[in-house]
Amino acid sequence: MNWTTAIPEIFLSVAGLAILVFGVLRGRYSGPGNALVCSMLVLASFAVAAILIIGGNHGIGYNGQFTTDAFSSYAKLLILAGAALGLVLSLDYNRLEGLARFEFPVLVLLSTVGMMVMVSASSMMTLYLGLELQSLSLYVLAAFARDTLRSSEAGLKFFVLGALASGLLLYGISLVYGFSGTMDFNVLARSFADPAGVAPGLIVGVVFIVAGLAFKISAVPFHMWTPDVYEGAPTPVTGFFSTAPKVAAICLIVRLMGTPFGHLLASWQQLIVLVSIASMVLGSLAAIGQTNIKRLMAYSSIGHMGYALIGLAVGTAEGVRGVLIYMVTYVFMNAGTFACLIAMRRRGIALDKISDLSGLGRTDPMLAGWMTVFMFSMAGIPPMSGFFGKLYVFLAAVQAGMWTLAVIGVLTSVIGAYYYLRIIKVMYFDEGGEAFDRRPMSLSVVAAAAGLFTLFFFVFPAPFVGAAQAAARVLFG
Amino acid sequence: MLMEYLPIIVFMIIAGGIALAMVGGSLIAAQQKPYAEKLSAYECGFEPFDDARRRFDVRFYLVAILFIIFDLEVAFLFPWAVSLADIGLFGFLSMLGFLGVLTVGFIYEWCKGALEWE
Amino acid sequence: MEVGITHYLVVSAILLVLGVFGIFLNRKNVIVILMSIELILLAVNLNFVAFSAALNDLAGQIMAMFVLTVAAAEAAIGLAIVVVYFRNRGSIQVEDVTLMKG
Amino acid sequence: MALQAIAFYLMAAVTLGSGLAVVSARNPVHSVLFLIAAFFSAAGLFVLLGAEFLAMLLVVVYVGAVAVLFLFVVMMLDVDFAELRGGFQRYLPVGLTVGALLLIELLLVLGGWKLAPEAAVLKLSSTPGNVSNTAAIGRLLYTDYIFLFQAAGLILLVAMIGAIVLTLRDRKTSRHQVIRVQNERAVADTLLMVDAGLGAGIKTLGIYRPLVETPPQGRDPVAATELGERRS
Repeated sequence: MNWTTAIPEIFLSVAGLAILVFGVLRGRYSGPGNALVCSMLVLASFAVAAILIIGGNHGIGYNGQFTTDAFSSYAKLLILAGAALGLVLSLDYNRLEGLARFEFPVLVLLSTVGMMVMVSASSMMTLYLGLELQSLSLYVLAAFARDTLRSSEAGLKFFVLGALASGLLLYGISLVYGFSGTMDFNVLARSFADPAGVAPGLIVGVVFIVAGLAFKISAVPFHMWTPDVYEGAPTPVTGFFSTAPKVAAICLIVRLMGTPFGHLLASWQQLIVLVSIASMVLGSLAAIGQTNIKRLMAYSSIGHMGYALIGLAVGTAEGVRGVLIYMVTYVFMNAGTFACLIAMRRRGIALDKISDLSGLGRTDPMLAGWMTVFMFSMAGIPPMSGFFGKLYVFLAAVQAGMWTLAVIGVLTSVIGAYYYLRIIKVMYFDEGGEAFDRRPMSLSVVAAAAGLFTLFFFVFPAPFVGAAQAAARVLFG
Repeated sequence: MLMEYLPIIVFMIIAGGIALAMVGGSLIAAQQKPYAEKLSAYECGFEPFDDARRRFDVRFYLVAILFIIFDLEVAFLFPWAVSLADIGLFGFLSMLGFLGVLTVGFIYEWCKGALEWE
Repeated sequence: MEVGITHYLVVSAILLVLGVFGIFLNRKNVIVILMSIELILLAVNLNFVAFSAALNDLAGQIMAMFVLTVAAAEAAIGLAIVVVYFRNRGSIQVEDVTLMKG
Repeated sequence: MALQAIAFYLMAAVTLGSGLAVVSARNPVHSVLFLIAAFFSAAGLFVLLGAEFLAMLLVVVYVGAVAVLFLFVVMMLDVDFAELRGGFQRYLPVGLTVGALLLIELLLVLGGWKLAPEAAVLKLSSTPGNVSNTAAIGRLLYTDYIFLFQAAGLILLVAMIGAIVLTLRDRKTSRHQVIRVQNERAVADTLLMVDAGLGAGIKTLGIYRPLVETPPQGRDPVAATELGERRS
């Protein structure tokens, strides 16, 4: 049964329970700062979980429902990094906005446990329960600012469409279970060995599953919720939305397409290519007319998911390696960009208009500098890490001979670069508004950390590329 | 196996039959000659001003939520109780874990004051 | 005519279409949308149990149990968000959920 | 077998009918009641399929709790029914075609269901003949699927936290009973021993023992006159 494969998840869950009880007991008798203490405890438990993951053994446990391998460890470490950065971003923002409740870090921790379960699922049941554990916590986080109308509206939209998407995903799982007789990924892979003998019902099931999961990464046919929820939710929650859950959903789709549906490549490849192209095109075109920077980040995240899906559409180990490296660069540049967005606060009021950034070059050169680094990286301009993310993905597409995909990718990233560079123009060349309020220390730390990573990725990419290579070989042989 | 459910079906049929008989009987037997006065509100002088339903407090809602969650916990106890002999200590410990998680939820709820009524 | 498994699959497919139909059609009331989601999950449960009976394999029923648990928890959270939204907004007509557009 | 076929068609008809009614009901309260009817008849279908425990679970959990919750919320948010039906007609034709298309495609696919050739061999957990459905589920759920079982527990915990975080507003007015404070109270500051002396307490009320005709001056006239009338 070897239960030791899930030690990091068990540890995090028990830590979450302990922090919840600690927070509620401490909350009754002592004053504020409770949220800060609980956040620190959650960050500490993230660190311990990361060590447990690195040290953990690989294998399949719990009767084939839970597996840990190079791929799942890589994804889990990335998820923990995204969640930790997201949590640090929320510390001061929540205090200033009066949202400093200790349930926030506990919900972030429980959604991280959900993501880790999702990523190392090797049965449809584990996949569904991990996905729901993560989604339920995110619905509550989206509506966390319960007194502001925008946040509860964002929570409502996210909930309704999320519930519909998981309904479709479930119907797909039930069809696959019905037509193949099992829910275990490896057994499914063996039963699909000869693609000819596959019942049509299975293909419909796979289509439903891809539709349900496409919603979670906000790929084009199911992206309608993203701009509204990104704009409505509190900014640190939006930052958290755009990093860790996206990594978990992409790695889940890659594992699904790799292990159980690996042999059905012909049927799902076309689907992923279409979704990827549509996401890239919409991601670059729709963002041009945006005035709200959070909506712009929503469209940019749709576009980035399109680029990441190129790697999956190729269906080779290099492709998956490209996806994983892309996700590393995506998480860090997104976390850094949101650190700068949260710093946009003038006289105690949080701002989210692009025009509010005007004249930042003069009023706050450090923040403007980091923002420029992130915008260049998002646009994919060398030597930033974003360029290498796109490079590996396009390389895989070209090697596999999918020229159209690579060319469309390059074209949309050039068009997309326009609205990133426009922000830099607004910061440096428009005459300035007054300066922002003094920046809390946590934001500078996150911006600096993410900025240094983005800037100097090219100096030493070997560990990431090597780990991604090992992870990709697990799935695509 | 389905024969065990025959009594339930019989029970439903009889209950439904009696209810229909009473309602249907009055419709068929009696003459129906409704006119405005007969249909007006009985002896209280005027029609009700607005909707009879008044909105009530959120805490009723919170109690309903917590009922669902603990109802599900009870639902998981049924098969456990029936099959405890076969699943042995391991099954017992797994249920302890489940109950432990929900007890933490209960502690959280109690200390947060969600159970206070007024 | 002997009732085979395809009958149950047909019923669950119709229920699924009704649920999806209910969500996209019903512009009026969020509560009815939540009920349509419950209908979809009921269709999925019926599907799982039908396949589990046909395959004579309990895994389907156990998955149906988990789906039921998650559906109840989801309904709880969904209605919590609707209640909070109603406190802030004053009405739950779907048309009014248009504060953020574009 | 005839009885089973009749029961199936009856319950399937009720389920689909009430499902349609839930979607198209004019008044949300009616749609909640139709939802309950749908759950009941679906539970009947589950019994026909042999999943008795799930049927019971559906009735207890869904009809007992979820439908009640929907009723609570529908009651709580007073909804004016007049303009509820506006959007329905406009989208009906489009919706019907999309729905019909999806349905036909699904039926085509589902019609072709046949037992996957090797499904028999890879049965994870076949249903043992002699044991009741509940016991059979019980044997599997807590040992073979323990990880999922604990994950379901965590999901319930998140639902609890979410509901409380979103809806609980700590009203200053509610008097919390802090048992710790009650237990720590010292006897001294609860019990005040006062020896008031014989009849001293009554004097403050203006009643004098032994009875005197004219009460000493400088006292509250109202109390005295009250007593005066009663006696005379």
